[in-house]
Amino acid sequence: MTTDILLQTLASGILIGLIYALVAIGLTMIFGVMDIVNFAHGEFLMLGMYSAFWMFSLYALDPLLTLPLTVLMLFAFGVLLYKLVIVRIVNAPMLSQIFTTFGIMILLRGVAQFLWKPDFRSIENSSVSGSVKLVGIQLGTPQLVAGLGAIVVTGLVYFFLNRTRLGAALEATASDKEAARLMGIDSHKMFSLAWGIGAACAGAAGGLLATFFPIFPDVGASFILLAFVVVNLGGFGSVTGAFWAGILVGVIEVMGGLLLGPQYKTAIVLVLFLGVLMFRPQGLMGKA
Amino acid sequence: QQEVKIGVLYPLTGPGAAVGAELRSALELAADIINNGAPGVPELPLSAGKGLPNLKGAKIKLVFADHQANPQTGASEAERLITQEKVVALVGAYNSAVTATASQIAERAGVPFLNPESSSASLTQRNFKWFFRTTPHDDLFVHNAFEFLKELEAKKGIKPAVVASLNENGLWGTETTKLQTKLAPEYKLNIAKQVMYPAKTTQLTSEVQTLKAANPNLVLQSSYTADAILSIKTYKELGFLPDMILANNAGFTDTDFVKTLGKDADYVITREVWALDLASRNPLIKQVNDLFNSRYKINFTGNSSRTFTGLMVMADAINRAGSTEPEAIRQALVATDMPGNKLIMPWKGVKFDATGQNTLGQGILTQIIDGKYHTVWPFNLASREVVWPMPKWDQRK
Amino acid sequence: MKPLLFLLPAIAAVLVVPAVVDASHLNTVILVLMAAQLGVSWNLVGGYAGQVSLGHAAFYGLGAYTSTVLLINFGLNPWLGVLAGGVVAVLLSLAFGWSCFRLKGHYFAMATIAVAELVQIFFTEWEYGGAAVGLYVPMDKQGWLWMNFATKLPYYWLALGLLLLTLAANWWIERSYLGYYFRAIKDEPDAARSIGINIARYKQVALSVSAFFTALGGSLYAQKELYIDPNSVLSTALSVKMALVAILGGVGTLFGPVVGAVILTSIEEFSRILFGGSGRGTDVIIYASLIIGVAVFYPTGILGWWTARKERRAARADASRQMAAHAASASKEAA
Amino acid sequence: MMLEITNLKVCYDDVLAISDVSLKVEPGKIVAMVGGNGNGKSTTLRAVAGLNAAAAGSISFNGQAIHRMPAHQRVPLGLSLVPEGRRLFPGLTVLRNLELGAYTRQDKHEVQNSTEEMLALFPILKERATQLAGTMSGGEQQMLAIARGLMARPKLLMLDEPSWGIAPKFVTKVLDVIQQVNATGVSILLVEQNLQKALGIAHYGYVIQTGRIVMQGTGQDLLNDERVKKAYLGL
Amino acid sequence: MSLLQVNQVSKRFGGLTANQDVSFSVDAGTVVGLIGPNGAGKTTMFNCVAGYYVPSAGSITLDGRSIGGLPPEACARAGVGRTFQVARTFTSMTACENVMAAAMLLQHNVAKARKAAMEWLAFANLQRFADKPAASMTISEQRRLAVARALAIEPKILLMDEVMAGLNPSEVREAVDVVLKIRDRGIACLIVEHVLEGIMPIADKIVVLDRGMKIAEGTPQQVSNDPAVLTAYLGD
Ligand SMILES: Nc1ncnc2c1ncn2[C@@H]1O[C@H](COP(=O)(O)OP(=O)(O)OP(=O)(O)O)[C@@H](O)[C@H]1O
Ligand SMILES: Nc1ncnc2c1ncn2[C@@H]1O[C@H](COP(=O)(O)OP(=O)(O)OP(=O)(O)O)[C@@H](O)[C@H]1O
Ligand SMILES: CC(C)C[C@H](N)C(=O)O
Ligand SMILES: [Mg+2]
Ligand SMILES: [Mg+2]
Repeated sequence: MTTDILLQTLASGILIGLIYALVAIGLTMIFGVMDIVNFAHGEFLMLGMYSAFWMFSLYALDPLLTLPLTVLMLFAFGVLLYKLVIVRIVNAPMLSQIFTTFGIMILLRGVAQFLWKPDFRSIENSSVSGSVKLVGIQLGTPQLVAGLGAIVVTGLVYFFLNRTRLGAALEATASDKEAARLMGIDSHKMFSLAWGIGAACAGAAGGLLATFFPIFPDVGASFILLAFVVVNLGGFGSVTGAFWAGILVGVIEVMGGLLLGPQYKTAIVLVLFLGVLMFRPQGLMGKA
Repeated sequence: QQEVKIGVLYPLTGPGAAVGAELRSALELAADIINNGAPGVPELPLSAGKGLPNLKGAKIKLVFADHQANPQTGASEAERLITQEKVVALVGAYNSAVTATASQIAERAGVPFLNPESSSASLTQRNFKWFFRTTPHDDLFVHNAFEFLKELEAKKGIKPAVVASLNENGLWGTETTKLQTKLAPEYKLNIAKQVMYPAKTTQLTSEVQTLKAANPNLVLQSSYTADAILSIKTYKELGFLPDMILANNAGFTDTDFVKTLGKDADYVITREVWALDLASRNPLIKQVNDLFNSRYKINFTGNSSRTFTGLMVMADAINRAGSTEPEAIRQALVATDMPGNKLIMPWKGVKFDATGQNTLGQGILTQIIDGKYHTVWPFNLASREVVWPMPKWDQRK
Repeated sequence: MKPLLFLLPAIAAVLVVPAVVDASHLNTVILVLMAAQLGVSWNLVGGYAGQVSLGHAAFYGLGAYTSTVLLINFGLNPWLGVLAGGVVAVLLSLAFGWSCFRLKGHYFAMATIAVAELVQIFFTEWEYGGAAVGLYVPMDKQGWLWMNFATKLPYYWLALGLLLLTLAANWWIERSYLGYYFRAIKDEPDAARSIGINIARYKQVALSVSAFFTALGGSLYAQKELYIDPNSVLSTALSVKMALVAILGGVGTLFGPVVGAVILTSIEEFSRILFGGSGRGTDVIIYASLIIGVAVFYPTGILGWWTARKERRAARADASRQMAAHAASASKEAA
Repeated sequence: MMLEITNLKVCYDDVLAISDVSLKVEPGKIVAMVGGNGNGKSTTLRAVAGLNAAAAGSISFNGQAIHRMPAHQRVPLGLSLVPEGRRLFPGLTVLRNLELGAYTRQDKHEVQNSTEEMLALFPILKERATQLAGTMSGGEQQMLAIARGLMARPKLLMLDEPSWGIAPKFVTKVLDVIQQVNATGVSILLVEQNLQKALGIAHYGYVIQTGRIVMQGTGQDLLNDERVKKAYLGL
Repeated sequence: MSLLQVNQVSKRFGGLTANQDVSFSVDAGTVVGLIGPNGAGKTTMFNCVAGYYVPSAGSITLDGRSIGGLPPEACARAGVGRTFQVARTFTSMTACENVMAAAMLLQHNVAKARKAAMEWLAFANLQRFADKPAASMTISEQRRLAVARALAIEPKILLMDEVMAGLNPSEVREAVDVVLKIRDRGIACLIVEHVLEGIMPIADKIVVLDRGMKIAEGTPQQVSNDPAVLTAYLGD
């Protein structure tokens, strides 16, 4: 095994890790604010991918161009989903919340198949195809762009949460929604915001992913386990945690697969994950 | 007028739904041809449109069931089709794991089960009395691939020095890997690296890098659709390409494969059981495909053509049985001897051995050129010469 | 008197069902019984002890694999194989508990998914256990001795017996000190420790018993469907389903999972049977909409909702009685 | 009238918590509400703040009926509740907690000054400005809760047992603070168990029993009332 | 030899020292008050004794047996009962079941545990709640329930953290009576309390903490006249 290959693999790992991070940030956001694990998060990603796909195939609009639109649409979708369904289970036991989002996951897959057929789609020859060579490392342009996009979105979310008044209100609602109401914070607004942003992040990931990953109704299933691992590893509710954990998982998966055999790559990630929790039960950056 | 109910089990939702939808179309076409006839396919058995003549023109009625690629669901649905829908026979179920459980129900109930497209070799090693399979299984397919390499060497002097494999790690990929390991020495092939990966993966970087490190001339590959597409994209991204990719059907023959990858799909050789260009030898192929295409705007694939054939064989047997009695149908199936020219497959025919396996089936190899599948092996059926090696990524226009 | 009122019709139904339904409906009933048994098993640790496991498929699969591997490779009688499966699952549950019990809430739930996925990966790669290709349970030896039948009826009795056994175990545990300990751990773990409850130990007890019974369910599956592979007996979807059954009926109640199994299986079967053939995913849409509906409108499960309703009525009556009494005494004071 | 509650009735699910409460707070006054455990004091305050819905009766604030208004809209009107059990944001720092207290305020530039004021009023908070609220001791947390309530610049400040869990030295301090706040024109509705101290500083007081007001009068009157002495002071 | 012996115990959280070299003892059958300003480290000390924190330094013995660093359940078995600042009732159970769960430490038999539980409920004057859901009780009732629950493990020493907070003077009196009844059963009490009316009259000894350190120890009389205690805690 040459250093060449190792470096190349490392770079690919970081890029895919950034995508994991982006998917996970939306998930951790919803969790952090509402204590709800959104099993349908992979399906948000799927919707983001389809949004990019349809705008591309119907109007020949480039996925990168339509990314803001995809993000907006998913934001609206998240808010809508909150207002229609989630609002009713805000105070329900954790188990029935799991149950609900699990149902939404199945529902969205069904709806996607119903509307768009179970076919595998993809976007070819968007503005970001091909690959570039950087200091001897060859990287797919779509992956590179997606990685950069992930960094930008993470930065925006981080800024929003930590530097804005709304972000503070979101955190307050997250920690005690009744007390937040006493501060004059409309908790329902915060919850819809969390779902909106959460879905928007998944949408962004979907839009970016659509440039190089096949699009089909069940595509969320491929990402959800890793997204859970990332959220958990980073610490439920921690955006920065999800960011670093995403990269870590990407790198471990790819390097582990290379060094120990690809059939074990998921196992390696899972073992690492359980190992970390053994020493830090609250995840890398979670609150105790 | 009488109706003959046949239960069909396919994955209509969930991960296998894309294939399921195609198979469903193929079955509908087959039933429609039998029931209502179709112009221009006189050679096709039962195509006169009179239903099943020996059963007073009884029509075929298909009862669809969705097994969701879940073996337990498959078994339950088989049970239901038999007891409630009172189907006289079952056809299905694509996924080998589901075929395994569903056929077991049929076996216990004493209802014929015809499997047109599951490729797990073990299915016909169970000594079942009521189970029949028209498609060749993985054992033969692996043989075919190696046979091809042997003949290629004899004919053109091409011999891949280093061979590697990239197989998904589910039932099918695992079985294929095992067979490859077993058969390679017989063909004096040395498989330098065997890579297996989870089909639901999000990236194939480590897999491709592993392959790259082994630097093979030939990659034997078994992938489903999403991962097949992802693998080619990753090859290209990481600048990897062996002299040849010898793929094993499934993802590589999915309609979406070429559609998605366009030119990047070119030059891949894949194992198939059907190709449109075989029409020059068997006019039936084009005739029936035209019907299919005019209806569903897609061509047959190896999967849908096999399913089509499966139903035709079943219908033929019921007709010959002249009865809907299970035992009569079973005996008719056992007695099946359909010549190749009555099929839309490049097979010598359909004839079952004691285990229920069709002994006259055969695989072919096709190469994708300009987005079309061209038969390149067996050499006597080939419509084109093999292009070997594939041009490197940067040498393609 | 009152329990008898429920018990008699139940016994009657149980005896009558196999006589009046056809094989396919009987099969559906068996699926209900099997799902109920899993829900009841899961409930022990997920409901009573409040440790939400989403990795129970690992125990199920281990049960299925143990009895099958022993049968195929050593010709071991499945009745013994089933027990062996239970024991192996208990062993796994020790590792499970060891690695996950220090985690709380969602962390625990996610970690159980991870452990179960690891078990699935192991079985996917494990040559001796058939790897991804799976294992066929031989059909040659049939009858009660070999727990293998050509007809559905014996499976009905098996599934029913197993469910009753599991219910009986739960019933006993619920009423013993273990039941109190489990609930204490679920409600307030810190307070539970303050009264001398070793929460790690008792969580483990709950998990191990639960694992044992789950494994029995897995072995039954293998004997019934005669083919197992990692996908069908070890998938996370299966783990989630076990939890769903319990949640739908009402967690932490003896019969909740039974109710849940009836409802979930009915929804599943009917939506698929009625709409599955269409091939457009309609069945999935209907199935999902229904379970979302139940989750949203009956967040504590059907049985939970029912008992809460009863309790609320009682409390209301109680409160108004108290208020009236207070009012009376107050007016007396004023006078 | 600053606050006027008329015939208020509140239920938890279906269980009646208070059946008939009427009380008034005049502008600039300290009004105390006392009563035994579980008699409905907290419930009354929560209903005024909007955390519990009124099943019957009305609540008006500065002449405006507010009992149908969501809780978060009542805050900008000038209504602030320091709840029972403090209810801080444990994962946020002391400063962030204070900032959130001023969430609805429009005069953003003034918020910084208010924060300084609070840190001056409660020196212990100044020492711990960047500590997470959840890791402070009980009493420290109570200080923060009061300070956070004041950050909204309320017209009416409701305090639910502010001396709960506070060292004696600070109890006096807290009551002083309450009086100081009141002196700046803020009306106070105070729920306390520490009867003597509460009624001692109150202009007017109410006694609540099993969900209804059973007695009212000036603080001194109530303290001197025989029934109060007997039932609540154990004299 | 005292029942509970705390020797030079320190507890640090990161950089913060919550307890520093604290030593004191509690004799069998006595009531000892632990007081001090907010943040003095009382709850922390409490948690060290009850096994919820592992002391950073020092030793704790009960009846001559070292319990420092043992987990809570082991401390409970060794004879340390405790209550919490917030009640932490088992909300899915009735009042009686709450106490039964504790009584089961001594015997696993359900019927016997119920009998014992009813006795403890009567002791805490809560019989009428026996079959009511504990969740429906008020905060102060729940706190009383927590005392009954802690007693049901028949501890040698009972640790109570601010059980009298939020009680009005006459309720404080009732609570004091309960403490005396507990003491009369031979159970030592270590009480953290700010409500001085509830502790000063009955304590055999008062230990005063300030900023993690012990600043005074003695009879209630002695400490309330101690100038250090006056400035740090009582105020003037
Ligand atoms: N969340 C709740 N659910 C059900 N009932 C409740 C709830 N909170 C309070 N109650 C009931 O409402 C009544 C009034 O309670 P409230 O808390 O208002 O009393 P309080 O006077 O503030 O008592 P305390 O002095 O203990 O704080 C009590 O009977 C109590 O049991
Ligand atoms: N888990 C923890 N992490 C960090 N600091 C802590 C932790 N627990 C307590 N502290 C700090 O230790 C000090 C002592 O806290 P402790 O709760 O023991 O005080 P206390 O005497 O019980 O006060 P109060 O009377 O207000 O309850 C406080 O400054 C507190 O902030
Ligand atoms: C993996 C399966 C889809 C393979 C298919 N049954 C075939 O024979 O090619
Ligand atoms: Mg109160
Ligand atoms: Mg304290």
